[in-house]
Amino acid sequence: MDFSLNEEQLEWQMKARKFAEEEIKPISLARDQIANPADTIDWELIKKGSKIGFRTAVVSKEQGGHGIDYVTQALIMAELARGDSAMSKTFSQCWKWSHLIAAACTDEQRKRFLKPFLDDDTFVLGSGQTEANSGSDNRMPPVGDLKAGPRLRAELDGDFWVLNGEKQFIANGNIAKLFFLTVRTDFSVPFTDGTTSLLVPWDTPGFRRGKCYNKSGWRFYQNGEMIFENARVPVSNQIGETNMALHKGDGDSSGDMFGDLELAANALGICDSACEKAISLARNHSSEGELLKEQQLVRLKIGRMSMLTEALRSYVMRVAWEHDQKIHSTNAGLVMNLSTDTVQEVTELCMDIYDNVGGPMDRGVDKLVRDSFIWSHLAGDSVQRLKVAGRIIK
Amino acid sequence: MDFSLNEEQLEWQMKARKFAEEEIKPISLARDQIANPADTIDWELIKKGSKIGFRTAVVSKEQGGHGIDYVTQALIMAELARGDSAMSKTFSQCWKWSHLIAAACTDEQRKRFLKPFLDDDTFVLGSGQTEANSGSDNRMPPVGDLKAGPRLRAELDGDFWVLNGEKQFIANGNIAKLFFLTVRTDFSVPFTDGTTSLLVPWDTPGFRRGKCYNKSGWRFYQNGEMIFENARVPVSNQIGETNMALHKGDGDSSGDMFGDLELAANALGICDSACEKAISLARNHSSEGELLKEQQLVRLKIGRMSMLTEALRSYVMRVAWEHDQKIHSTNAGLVMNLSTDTVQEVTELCMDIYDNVGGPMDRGVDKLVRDSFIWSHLAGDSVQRLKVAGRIIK
Amino acid sequence: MYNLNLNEEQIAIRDTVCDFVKNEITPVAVHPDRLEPFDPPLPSELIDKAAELGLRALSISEELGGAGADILTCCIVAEELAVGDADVASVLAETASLAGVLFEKLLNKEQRERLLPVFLEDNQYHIALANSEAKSDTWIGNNYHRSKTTSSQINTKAIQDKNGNWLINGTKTRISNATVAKLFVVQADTEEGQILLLVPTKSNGIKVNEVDRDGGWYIGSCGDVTFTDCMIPAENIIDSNAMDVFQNIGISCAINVGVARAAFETAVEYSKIRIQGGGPIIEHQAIGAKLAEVAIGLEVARTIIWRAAWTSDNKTSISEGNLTGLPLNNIAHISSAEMLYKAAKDSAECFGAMGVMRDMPLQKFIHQTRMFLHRSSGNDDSKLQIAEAVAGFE
Amino acid sequence: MYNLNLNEEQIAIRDTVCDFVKNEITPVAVHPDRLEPFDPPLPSELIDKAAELGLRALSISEELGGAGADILTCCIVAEELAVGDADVASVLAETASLAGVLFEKLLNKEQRERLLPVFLEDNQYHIALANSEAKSDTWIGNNYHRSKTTSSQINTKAIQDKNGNWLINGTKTRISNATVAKLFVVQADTEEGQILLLVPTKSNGIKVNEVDRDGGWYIGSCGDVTFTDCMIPAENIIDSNAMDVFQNIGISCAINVGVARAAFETAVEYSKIRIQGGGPIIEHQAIGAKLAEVAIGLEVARTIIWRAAWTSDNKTSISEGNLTGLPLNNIAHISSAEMLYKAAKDSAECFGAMGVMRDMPLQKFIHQTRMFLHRSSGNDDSKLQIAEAVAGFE
Repeated sequence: MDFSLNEEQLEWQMKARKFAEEEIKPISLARDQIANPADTIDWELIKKGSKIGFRTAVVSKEQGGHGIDYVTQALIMAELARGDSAMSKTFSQCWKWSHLIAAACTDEQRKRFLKPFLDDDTFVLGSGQTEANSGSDNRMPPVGDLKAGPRLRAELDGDFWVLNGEKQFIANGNIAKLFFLTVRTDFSVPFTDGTTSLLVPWDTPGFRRGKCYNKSGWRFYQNGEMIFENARVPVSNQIGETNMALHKGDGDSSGDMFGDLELAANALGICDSACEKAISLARNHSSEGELLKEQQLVRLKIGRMSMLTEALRSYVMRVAWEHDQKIHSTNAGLVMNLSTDTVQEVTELCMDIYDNVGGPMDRGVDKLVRDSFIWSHLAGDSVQRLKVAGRIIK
Repeated sequence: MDFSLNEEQLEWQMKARKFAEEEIKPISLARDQIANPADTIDWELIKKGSKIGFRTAVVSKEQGGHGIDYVTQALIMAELARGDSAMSKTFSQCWKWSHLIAAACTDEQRKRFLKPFLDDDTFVLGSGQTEANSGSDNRMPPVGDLKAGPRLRAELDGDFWVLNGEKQFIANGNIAKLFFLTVRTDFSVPFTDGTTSLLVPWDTPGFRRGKCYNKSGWRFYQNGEMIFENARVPVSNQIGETNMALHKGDGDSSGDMFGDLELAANALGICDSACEKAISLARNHSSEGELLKEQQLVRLKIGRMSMLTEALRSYVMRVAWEHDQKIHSTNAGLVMNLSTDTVQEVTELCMDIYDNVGGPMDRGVDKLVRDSFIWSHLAGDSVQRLKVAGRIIK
Repeated sequence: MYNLNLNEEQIAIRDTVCDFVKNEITPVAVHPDRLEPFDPPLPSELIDKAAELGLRALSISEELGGAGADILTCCIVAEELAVGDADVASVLAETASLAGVLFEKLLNKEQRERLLPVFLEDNQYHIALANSEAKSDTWIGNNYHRSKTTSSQINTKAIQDKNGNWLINGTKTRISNATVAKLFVVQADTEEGQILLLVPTKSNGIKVNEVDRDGGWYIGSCGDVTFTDCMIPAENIIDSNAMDVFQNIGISCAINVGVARAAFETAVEYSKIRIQGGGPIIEHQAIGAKLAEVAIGLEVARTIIWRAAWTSDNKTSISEGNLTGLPLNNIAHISSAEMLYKAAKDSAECFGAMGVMRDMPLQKFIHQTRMFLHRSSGNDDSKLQIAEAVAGFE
Repeated sequence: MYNLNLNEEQIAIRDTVCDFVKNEITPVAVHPDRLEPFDPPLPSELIDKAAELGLRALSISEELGGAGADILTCCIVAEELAVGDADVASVLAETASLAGVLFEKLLNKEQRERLLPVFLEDNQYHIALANSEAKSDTWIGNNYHRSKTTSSQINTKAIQDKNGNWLINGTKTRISNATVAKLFVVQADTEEGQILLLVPTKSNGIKVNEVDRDGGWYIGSCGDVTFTDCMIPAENIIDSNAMDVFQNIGISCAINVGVARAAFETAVEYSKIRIQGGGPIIEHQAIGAKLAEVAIGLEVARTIIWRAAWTSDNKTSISEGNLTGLPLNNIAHISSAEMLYKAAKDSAECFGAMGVMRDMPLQKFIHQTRMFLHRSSGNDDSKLQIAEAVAGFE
């Protein structure tokens, strides 16, 4: 048992903390308040973060990245999210697919796609999975139903896949330069046996970006529509075998499993920020000559916020370590579920404490609560919980 | 970051698991259901556990014990509690004071008291602190109030302290052979400056055991009354300086801090038992031809139970590691608070799942819930939470 | 016209019962001698005394010699009685609500003239409804939103002999009031369908086994009733088989409010005299807020229960357009059961260690509200019933 | 006599408003164009249309030309309106409840004859109560269970000149209806104590600043009102200074029920058409149980709010012995605010990603119920008021 961090981990943590403090926090609220959702991104911030290495952090050292382990990834995500959850997610969204490049791409593909990614500080990655009736918004597909699953059609035409259809709610959809796209390549079988993965650059002919979704929280982190009209993607951009995209083993720590840890670590950062804000208010705000912290109800809330946050931190770090050890368990899913409950309760308690100020709610606190609600859908709805429970109980 | 256990830790864990499975579980419910609270103890079990080393586990190897670290202690407590929470506590109650012997006693005292403790498999330890208006039941003494604090009076008579008064709710009070007793040695100053610690053997003249309290849960673990009428305790049994018993630093990991970890680790064992019971029922009990596990509401509850349990485990292990590193933080207090919420929610969810059987509630599940309610008072009431929060916010 | 004033009779009967409880019941019910044993017998003398007040014949109309109470009034009485002793409240509420339905609606003239005088005269004359059998197949569970099987199988059989007498064979389980009843209303299966029979307890061929009072998980009286060639004259058949007129969920909810109120009142009283931190604990924000939450829970629970009771008394009101059509009894049960269990737990927490002692009333209150929360198939089943109503599923 | 039937007028007005909402309000209110912008203007045309139905003069007696509605009826109307649009409901409820008190109780004959015809004639004539100032010192906070300072300082001053005119100076903050009012009821301090003045909006020396509609944390209309040498004739003084007759907590709670109901109704509708796992999600136990919990929350909240409203309408009922004497408005506010926020969140969860999109109504419902939960000093203050009532502290 050892909860300490090694030097490299500590170094990255401090870099992220400094960046969050000096670069993210000062602009966080202003970006959140921009009315047009397509205008919230700040490329200067992305560039600065990229130069420090956050964008490319998980690409292996041999391949030109930094090769940080999962523990370090969790630390960085939490620290950046402490400054702004959506900004942290914009960086870590690139990691998700860096994992996939490392795990599933051929050498030739790696060469072709990694170099531009590494060289361009504004090169962010995305993944096209969700459709109107499929994807992260439709997580409980009936096995064997031919009508279920992705409907974005890909047909072979010589050396090209020809794509027609749409994707929805795609993270970084509006700004990414390369997408990992899930397409339907066989409609005669259930989608589990008829789906293929493709690497799709943003300048693919026949592809265009659609609208940018206007979310109530996580406004910096853009979700967009993707439209394909006879878009032509070379077969050499295909990942893995045809029709086999969903046959990847449950077992590896990349891709989806990273996604669970990612949300939990990000939530931890929001919790840290909420605790920080609440404690600072309790120590400094006085009501009729007495500091808030003298009130038992305020204290009990701060105790509870800290307790929930530290429990989440303990569990997040354990799961990160498990990933590094390639230990496969239900813990990643469980900690993701837990992060939903924790981040929402902790930010709402923070709001409770800010009630003592009166007047309109502090905008920063309001933002924390809005950002946290995103977890309901991404990490803690009943389907997300049933999935994990199913693995426990089987 | 390393969540793995070393060989010695694993070995103790397995020993405890085996003992819980083979010796504790078979008798747990029967002991719980004995009507007379003074008859619940099973000396054969204590002897068997003692021979394996559970009773004396934390006494250092040089002094004749096993010198296990805090991580191992947490593991053993949780495993034993998985069999029966109160039985686990009866063993670990001895550790609490082994810590104190190691930390605060003189060499002479250690020699005098450790040997009988090590030699006698039925030698368990207790601590006399609580009184009608002082102690664990009165955790928020007003600073400076002369009437607050212990009222058990000790007056010097030559080489003896002469004791008059009573103690209440004393753990192992009915069965322990040696007590760490807190007595008032100066009534002219606030109790924080007028309290002294004494080692009091059970056969001290003038001391007698009073009634054994009849609790709704934790029935194996006995709490008793202690009555002192001109009881004579040699000055050589005094621990530390006169009037200075409550001046011990906040900082060391022994005594009270162990108590926080102890309750959290014990709760973890109850949670494990509840999860085990619920999962087993869901897998095996069918209602009109379908297993309970097919029901979404049952699954969601089992997911939640597992999630809360694993979060608690992660935090418990982190705190145990911190103790081994002599890192002092508010985590021990927080994990104790958390264990209250967790153990109560998890056991109540287990009861929810057992509702599906109909008829009277399963007695084993009822016991888990009753045992868990003890935490409200010991680990999670508002005073316990305010104390920890106070340290965070100061 | 919307009006929440009770009428004079309701207020008078409430005040009478309240005084009776204070003077006669509470002193006996909370005596340590009564609290401490595992299975204290039913307090028959208190039940008799309460019956002398007319509470047994409460719901029989004044013309027939009763008090003419509606369900709302029965709830008021049940709550007040349960503040004193839930067992007493439960036995009387069961007899009172059955007697009203029976003598007012179900019996024919001959039966009424034969049985009513005896019932009114004998204050130890209680009634039991013998309907439930070992396995309830009315739970929803897996059948949520699936077509319902309507056949509820009854294994207790009645066969008519050549003289017209009925011969009953079978076992009814967990029948309320079984051990105190002088008359059973027995639901039995015949070749022509289900019937209800009036079966005096003194008939040959009846055997009542009291369900274990400790661990039997019930309030009041509960027994299994076995009929072996039990012969009943033809005139004891009830003309109607209207099982659905027996509806007293509201009353059992009211008993639960009474129990939680007893816990709350005890806690308030104690919090005014218990000193911590230099003042009565009720002056601490933390305790004050906790007691406020309990008070809120009690008020809200009573309000919804009374609404459900009034709606049972006035079944046409739904069509009058002021109610939603959802099953209010279920809503009252679910919401009150959760609130009141929490109320009892929170009240007990104010007591510290005294909250878990068997010779103190708090542990009893917790246990009883826990049984209420986990009675029959628990809250999930009630929730699914509401869910089907929300979905308009039939 | 206890009776929960609404009378015919109440049912008629409810049905009228319900139809109006369905036909006129909802189509405008949930249009993406209206939902998406950060600060859509107040929907004045809808407010005017609703006023034409008589909802503005609701609480004025029929003799004086209104609908003679009591607080309960105002709650019913407010809930129905809020199902369509909370802003509309809020503006009208504010005017209606102020108008009733003003014209029925506070104005003298001359004032009534002067103002009432104008008010009744002009459907855009709204009223605002200008009482609150920057710092509210009515919160309990640290002063829980300490002797209260009764002096509530008002910084808005009124001085009478030699002609008898009043000269008002000062600023009122966060005044509901400020931006739509044609008449302010202003609380001001004079040398002889506090007075209430009728101040037409068109008077010189009034400046109204609308509080930022995005982030201003309010529903309806809200503004700061500054008076600079604002001169008001002597006859505009109100004879009584009875601030406590202005009491509409119940009505604002009812608005919250309406918002949560809108969320619930939307969720039920969506759950019937959204397919997951091969069937509409309402057929999943998990979603069904969630919607049932929301339905329960709505029913319970409405029940307790109506009770509080009725009690405000019938203030003598406490002495009649059927109520507990605790502040029911607080109880209704606390319990409904928590239930309804949860109801909105749970409803939104059924929508997946659509629950966070700004052009969809769910995020608005969550935001509005969140504002309700965190308005003014939040729930803790209300709880402490109840706590003082429980303790009998004055």
